[in-house]
Amino acid sequence: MSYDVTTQRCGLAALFDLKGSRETIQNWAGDVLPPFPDGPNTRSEKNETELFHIGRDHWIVRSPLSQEDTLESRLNPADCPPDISIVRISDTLTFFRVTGRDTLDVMAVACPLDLHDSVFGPDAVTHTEAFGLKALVLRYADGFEIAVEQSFGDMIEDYLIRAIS
Amino acid sequence: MQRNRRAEGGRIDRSRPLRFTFNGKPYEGYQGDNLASALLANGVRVTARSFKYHRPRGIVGHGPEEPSTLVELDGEDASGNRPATTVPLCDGLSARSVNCWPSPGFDLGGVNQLFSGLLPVGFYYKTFKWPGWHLFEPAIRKAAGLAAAPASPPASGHFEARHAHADVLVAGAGPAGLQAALKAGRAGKRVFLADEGTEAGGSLLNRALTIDGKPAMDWVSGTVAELDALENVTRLQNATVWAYREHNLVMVNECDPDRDGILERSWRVRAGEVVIATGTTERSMVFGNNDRPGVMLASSVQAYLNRWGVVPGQRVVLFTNNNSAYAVAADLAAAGVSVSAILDSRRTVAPEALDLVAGLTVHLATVVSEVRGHKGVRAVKAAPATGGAGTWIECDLLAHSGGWNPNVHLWSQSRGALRFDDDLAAFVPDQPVQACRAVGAAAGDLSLDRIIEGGADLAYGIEPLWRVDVPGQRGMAFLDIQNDVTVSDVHLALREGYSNVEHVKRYTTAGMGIDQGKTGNINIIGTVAMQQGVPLQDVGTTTFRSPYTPVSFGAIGGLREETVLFPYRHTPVTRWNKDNGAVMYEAGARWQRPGYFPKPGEGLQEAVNRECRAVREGVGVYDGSPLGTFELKGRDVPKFLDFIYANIMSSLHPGNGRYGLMLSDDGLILDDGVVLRLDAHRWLLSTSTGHADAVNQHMEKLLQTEFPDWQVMITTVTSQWNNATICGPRSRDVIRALGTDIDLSPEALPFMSFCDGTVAGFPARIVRVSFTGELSYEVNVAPRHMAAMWDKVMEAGAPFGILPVGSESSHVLRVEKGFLSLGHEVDGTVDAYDLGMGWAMSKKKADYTGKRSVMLRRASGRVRRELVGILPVDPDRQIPEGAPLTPGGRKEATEGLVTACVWSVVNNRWVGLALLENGHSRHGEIAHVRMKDDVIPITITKPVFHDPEGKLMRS
Amino acid sequence: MQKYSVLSLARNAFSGHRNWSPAWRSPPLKNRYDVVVIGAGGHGLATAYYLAKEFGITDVAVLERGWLGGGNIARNTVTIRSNYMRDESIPFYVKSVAMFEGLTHELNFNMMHSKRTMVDVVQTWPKLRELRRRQLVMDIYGSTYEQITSEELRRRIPALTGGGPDARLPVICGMVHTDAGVNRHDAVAWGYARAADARGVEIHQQTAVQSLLRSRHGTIEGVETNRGTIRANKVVVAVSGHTTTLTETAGLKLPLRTMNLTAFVSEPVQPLVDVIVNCPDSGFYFSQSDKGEMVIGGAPDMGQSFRRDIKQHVFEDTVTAMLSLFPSFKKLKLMRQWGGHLDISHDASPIMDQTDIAGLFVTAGWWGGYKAIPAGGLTLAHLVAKGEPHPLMASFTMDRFRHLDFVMEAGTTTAR
Amino acid sequence: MLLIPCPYCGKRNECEFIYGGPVGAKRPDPNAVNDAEWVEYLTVTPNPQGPVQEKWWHARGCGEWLVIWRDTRTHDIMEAPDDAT
Repeated sequence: MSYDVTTQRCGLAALFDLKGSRETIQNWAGDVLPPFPDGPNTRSEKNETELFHIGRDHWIVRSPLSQEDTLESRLNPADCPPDISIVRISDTLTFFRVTGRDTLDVMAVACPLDLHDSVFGPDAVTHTEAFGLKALVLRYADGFEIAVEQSFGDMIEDYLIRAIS
Repeated sequence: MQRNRRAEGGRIDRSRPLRFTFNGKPYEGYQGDNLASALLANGVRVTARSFKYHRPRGIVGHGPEEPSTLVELDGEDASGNRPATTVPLCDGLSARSVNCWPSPGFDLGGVNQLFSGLLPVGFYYKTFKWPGWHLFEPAIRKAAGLAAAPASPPASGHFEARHAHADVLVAGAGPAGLQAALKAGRAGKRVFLADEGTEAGGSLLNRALTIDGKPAMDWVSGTVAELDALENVTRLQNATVWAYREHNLVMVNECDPDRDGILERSWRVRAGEVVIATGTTERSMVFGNNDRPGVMLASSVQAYLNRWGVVPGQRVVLFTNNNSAYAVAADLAAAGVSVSAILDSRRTVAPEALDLVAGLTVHLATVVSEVRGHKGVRAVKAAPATGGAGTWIECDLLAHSGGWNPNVHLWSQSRGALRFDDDLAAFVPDQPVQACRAVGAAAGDLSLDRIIEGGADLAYGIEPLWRVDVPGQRGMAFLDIQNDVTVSDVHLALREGYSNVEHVKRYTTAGMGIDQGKTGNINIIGTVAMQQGVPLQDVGTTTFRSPYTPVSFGAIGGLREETVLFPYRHTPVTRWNKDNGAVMYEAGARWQRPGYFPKPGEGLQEAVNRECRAVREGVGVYDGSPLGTFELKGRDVPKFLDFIYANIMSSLHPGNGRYGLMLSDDGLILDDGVVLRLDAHRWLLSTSTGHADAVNQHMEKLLQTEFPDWQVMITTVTSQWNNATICGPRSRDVIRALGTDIDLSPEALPFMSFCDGTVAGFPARIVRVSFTGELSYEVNVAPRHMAAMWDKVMEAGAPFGILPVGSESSHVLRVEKGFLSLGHEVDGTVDAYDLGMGWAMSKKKADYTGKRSVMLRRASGRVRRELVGILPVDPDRQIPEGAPLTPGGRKEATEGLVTACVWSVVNNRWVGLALLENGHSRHGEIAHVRMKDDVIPITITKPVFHDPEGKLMRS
Repeated sequence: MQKYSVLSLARNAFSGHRNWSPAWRSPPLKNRYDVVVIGAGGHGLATAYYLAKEFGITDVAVLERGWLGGGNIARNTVTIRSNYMRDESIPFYVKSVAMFEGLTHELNFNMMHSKRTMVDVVQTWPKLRELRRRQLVMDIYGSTYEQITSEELRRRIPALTGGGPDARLPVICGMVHTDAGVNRHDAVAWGYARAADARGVEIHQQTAVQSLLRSRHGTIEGVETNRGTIRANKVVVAVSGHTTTLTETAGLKLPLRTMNLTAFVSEPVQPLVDVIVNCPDSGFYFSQSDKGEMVIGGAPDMGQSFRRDIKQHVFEDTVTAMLSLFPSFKKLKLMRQWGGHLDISHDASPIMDQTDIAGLFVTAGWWGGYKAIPAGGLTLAHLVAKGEPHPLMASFTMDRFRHLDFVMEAGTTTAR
Repeated sequence: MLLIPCPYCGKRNECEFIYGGPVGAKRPDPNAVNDAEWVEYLTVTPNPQGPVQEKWWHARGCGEWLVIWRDTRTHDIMEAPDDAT
């Protein structure tokens, strides 16, 4: 019997890396971004656009790929103020979704982090380790999303198949 | 016929018989048995032969402490060196004794017993010296080793390793562990309870005790039921806590988890608190022939009786120095077993203990000095503890108890201190160091009434006896049954000056077996103490190392194997490469890259020649995606780049790029790469493939720890940009054919510049860099377009004969140009001047990383090895990379080495690069490569064999 | 010294082995010696032995904080080899290997030296290039290193069934170093101790040096111990990972760091592998002891450490790498694991020198240094006796750091 | 496997971090020190049996470089000792 889990390798999303002071970014981006999430390693969402607070003065914004050009033109990385950095990174991450009854079993193999809901809440998002790689981990519906550097995508797919069978 | 099985009682299921074989003979046991209980039930006495003397041995214990009977399992579950006491019986099980041939009953190795006088401890060190150890080693190796090595991995199933987190981890589901787990569980804490047994209960499974007047096992099942109903409690059986590591990381090995296909599961549990409830292990008494089959631990006799319904002997003598054996005697008597005598080394015994065995013969101040019987106990000699004539008592089972050791292994692994408790005559946990506590018997509470309210038990009442020492005693008295170490061995070691207990252990190998001396180590320490006339605690204890019991490597490894052993990285072109016959290599930073693209029937050299010729004469393309790429932004980027690169970067204008060397502060070359200035504030930095992570670390470390005030923001974009690098005289034609809105003329897009636009309809950035020395365009696109882009390049390039170029050809092309390769020419001693790249070391800058060190090193005046080109005097003579150069080709200290040697299609000969002492001033000279039996003359040249002025790449 | 032989064994058998004399004395501690050696490990004991034997300096005390032979020598994986890359290193290790081979007879103590060959399992082309580079330089110095095909490699190591064409890192070929061997580490310590003792050297266990004593002129004049002050004009520090702890008591800073290297053994099984197997690309090595245990080592932990246990993830890396090449070991069981202190210098090469404090000698930076014991002891004795480095160790003085002229010996056994 | 406190993420497994070496002397102005001082700065790092101050990079986490005190005898991570400078 294998684990009752569904895994899915997701298509591209629009991703932008934001660095610098929150005020400057907020002022520059205006209402294109959701409200900034409160705590470290949490996220906020508005109109399908999510904002991950994943480091000191560091965020990632995610939207459906269809929004990429709009976001690019609104965030305008080339012309943003010199003391903030906005970089398109849509292609740098490959997202996997792990859902189903035994999701936590598979995540326990993949990830050393405590993902118990009392510790890793519904709005949690963080960089950690998954299958030995740097990974972005967040809750998704009744499961989790794991994102790794795009070039490792095939390897994670390989590993996930091993972990669930 | 299970002749030693009681008609009723025990935790076995008599309605489910199981058939098994032991050393080829068929037997029957019951569901709930382990191999040892089933063998005892069948009256099998000789179950093993000893390691050195091949003495017959039987079953001694009932759990992981078993020192004597190790078995190998056949078939699907094949594995070796398993204590028979830890092998759950299953239908069809086939087991064999290790270490004897042909069988334990008739073992040819038994002749060693006759020569035991010639085999004292340490005899290896004194003999087998002449003419050499190699003469004796094979035979000695064959004699050792216990079980056969596994021949194959498990035929089916796999291992899993996973992480877990708990507020409280409880090790052991005996009375103390269950109680601790229940308390924490009721308080809502996340509890992880792991127990090595097949069912919970610990010692209560083996003993006929009561709690609040009811059978103790009723309490166990009630507690287990409540725990299992709690969502916040994870309870595992067959799960041994085998290691306690730093910061409360605890390793648990779960056998046969409740899931098909998983053989074992390794848990890495990070716990807020660890409760060590690991119970105790009974220790042996040490007397003559204390290893004979039928000499068993008293608690084990009790366990077989109560838990498995097995009576291991018909006429029993008990030998003890504490009260626990009295309960054993009482249980035996109640079961109708004949108890011939209880021999107690103590002078007085508490009345409660005596009351328990009313009607049985008790001899106080009496010891067993010797056992008679070869393949089984026939009689024991009861002797006055103070000396004097003894009397023989006939029996077929001697149950002995030398007292109890709290199982402090995990405590000790946690770095918690141990203290010798005189009342308990044992090492017990002292002050904790990590967040843990010991409870129950593991903490020294050796009777149930001290652990649980309402528990009824005898007080412990020990008077230690580390070994029986009465005049006229005969027979080998074993301290370590598994490694055949006797009291006289320890005495000899001490006489020879091996006086520290660690020396004793190592000289005698006592306590170094698979059981790690669980029943005997303290007796070794006690024996040393007695001989040296010092208190036991002054002799010291030995270190308890992980694992507590052996753990299979498969479980430790988990799923990480085969293709996912190490990470691997693909680019969008990897699939195309494989489909087009590329021989794939492991490149730096875990990338899989094409080495070369042989046509059918073609070897490496032909393929490489073909690819190189395409680049030099037509056009080639390679996938440059793995190069590390970082976008830098912030007001201090220019200052920062000037600090980390040896040359000046700040003067770059937007739209241009510059090559530079990055040094470490001790002046060694860390990386080389190209920096592009995108606009006033944004810079793009590329690194060599293998050093991308190291450069990222270097930059972030400087910025965050040395220069926190500098404003530089770094984003890794290695995988935001892929590139197809199109190179060769026809490369411009290919890009034109692809279609682009970028002006490709040398005036508009000169060497070391770049421009953004579209290529083949994709958003692209063209960068004019060259690692081949040819006209070259790096066409950067987003990975989502890369595969399509690549197809279009091959299509558009076809009329020009475009070929894909692998890393082998890239190597040839860069050697022909004398371009640096970190993996070849840079080996930790070479600096930029040695490489003829002094131009990359800024003179203007007062300081940059590595400058001071390079200057300091060069000031020593020591001879430098400098980069030169080499031409073998025989143009058809290939020189192996790495070959040493020696003065005159003599066999003496080297003066350099060949770093690369390639067949140059443009020169139609072998050419190469070398690092040679004072090489820059030796152009034109002949130097010599020293091979093992050969000297190869080479001509020293400038390190460039193609287009020395660099006109082509600038064209 | 009582001679050990089959005859003496038989003779003693008749007397119930009651007449064996102690392997070393326990003499009273004097308050002055010509030379004090700190550390009764392999290097300290060997140095004392060669001081007495080669240079006639017998007024030597070896001071040991714990029990003799209880440091790195008690916890290493006993690999003896000379497959190095640089001119500075190879001749030294060639000498050390040769000395090890003769040690049983020299010391009349069976070291159980088993010259059983080391085989490198090569899985990447850059590693092969590096090893072939070593091979050609080693040829100059008479050390043997030969490439074999992967078929030949699998014939010599039948248990090597992983690393096939579809594996993450397929096996490319092997490199065979026939000079390599293993022996019995305790025997090396005890053999040197016994032989040094017989030549008059005193070994004092449970004698902890707390600080080094300097004269008014700054030279060394002795050591302070838990058993009082001991004077000597020459003091040798041979304490591996504890070197800086001691030298700092005399105000001397050295470019050394102490790290933790772990090893582990499997349960004993019947003979399976008769060579030392080294897998530099995967990051582990092992050999099978005469008792049948697989003795396995991997890469050191990164941080500084004076602990002697093991980090789980470092251990797991080694195990997984091993299982990938030796999948049948999945059913083999771990029996015991431990760690030792490595002393690693700034350039990862050893340091043997008279320090800035006249009379104070150090030998350090050996990464444990088991295979260097005989030649390390001999060359250090030479340095102490003659005041100048032995030619084999001339490149390993502190001088190289003054000019940042490092000796970079790329590729210790498991460097990936 | 240490549990290392990251100021941004909280306690995380050692596997998420890359060791960055002990905190040594501050980099001197290379033009203001003599050779011996420069060499000592480069090659000599603290190697105490006890608390050592060291750098770790939360490379698989938030990217923070952090400094902790760790006892090399026990691997305990602790507050800065009183006499720390």
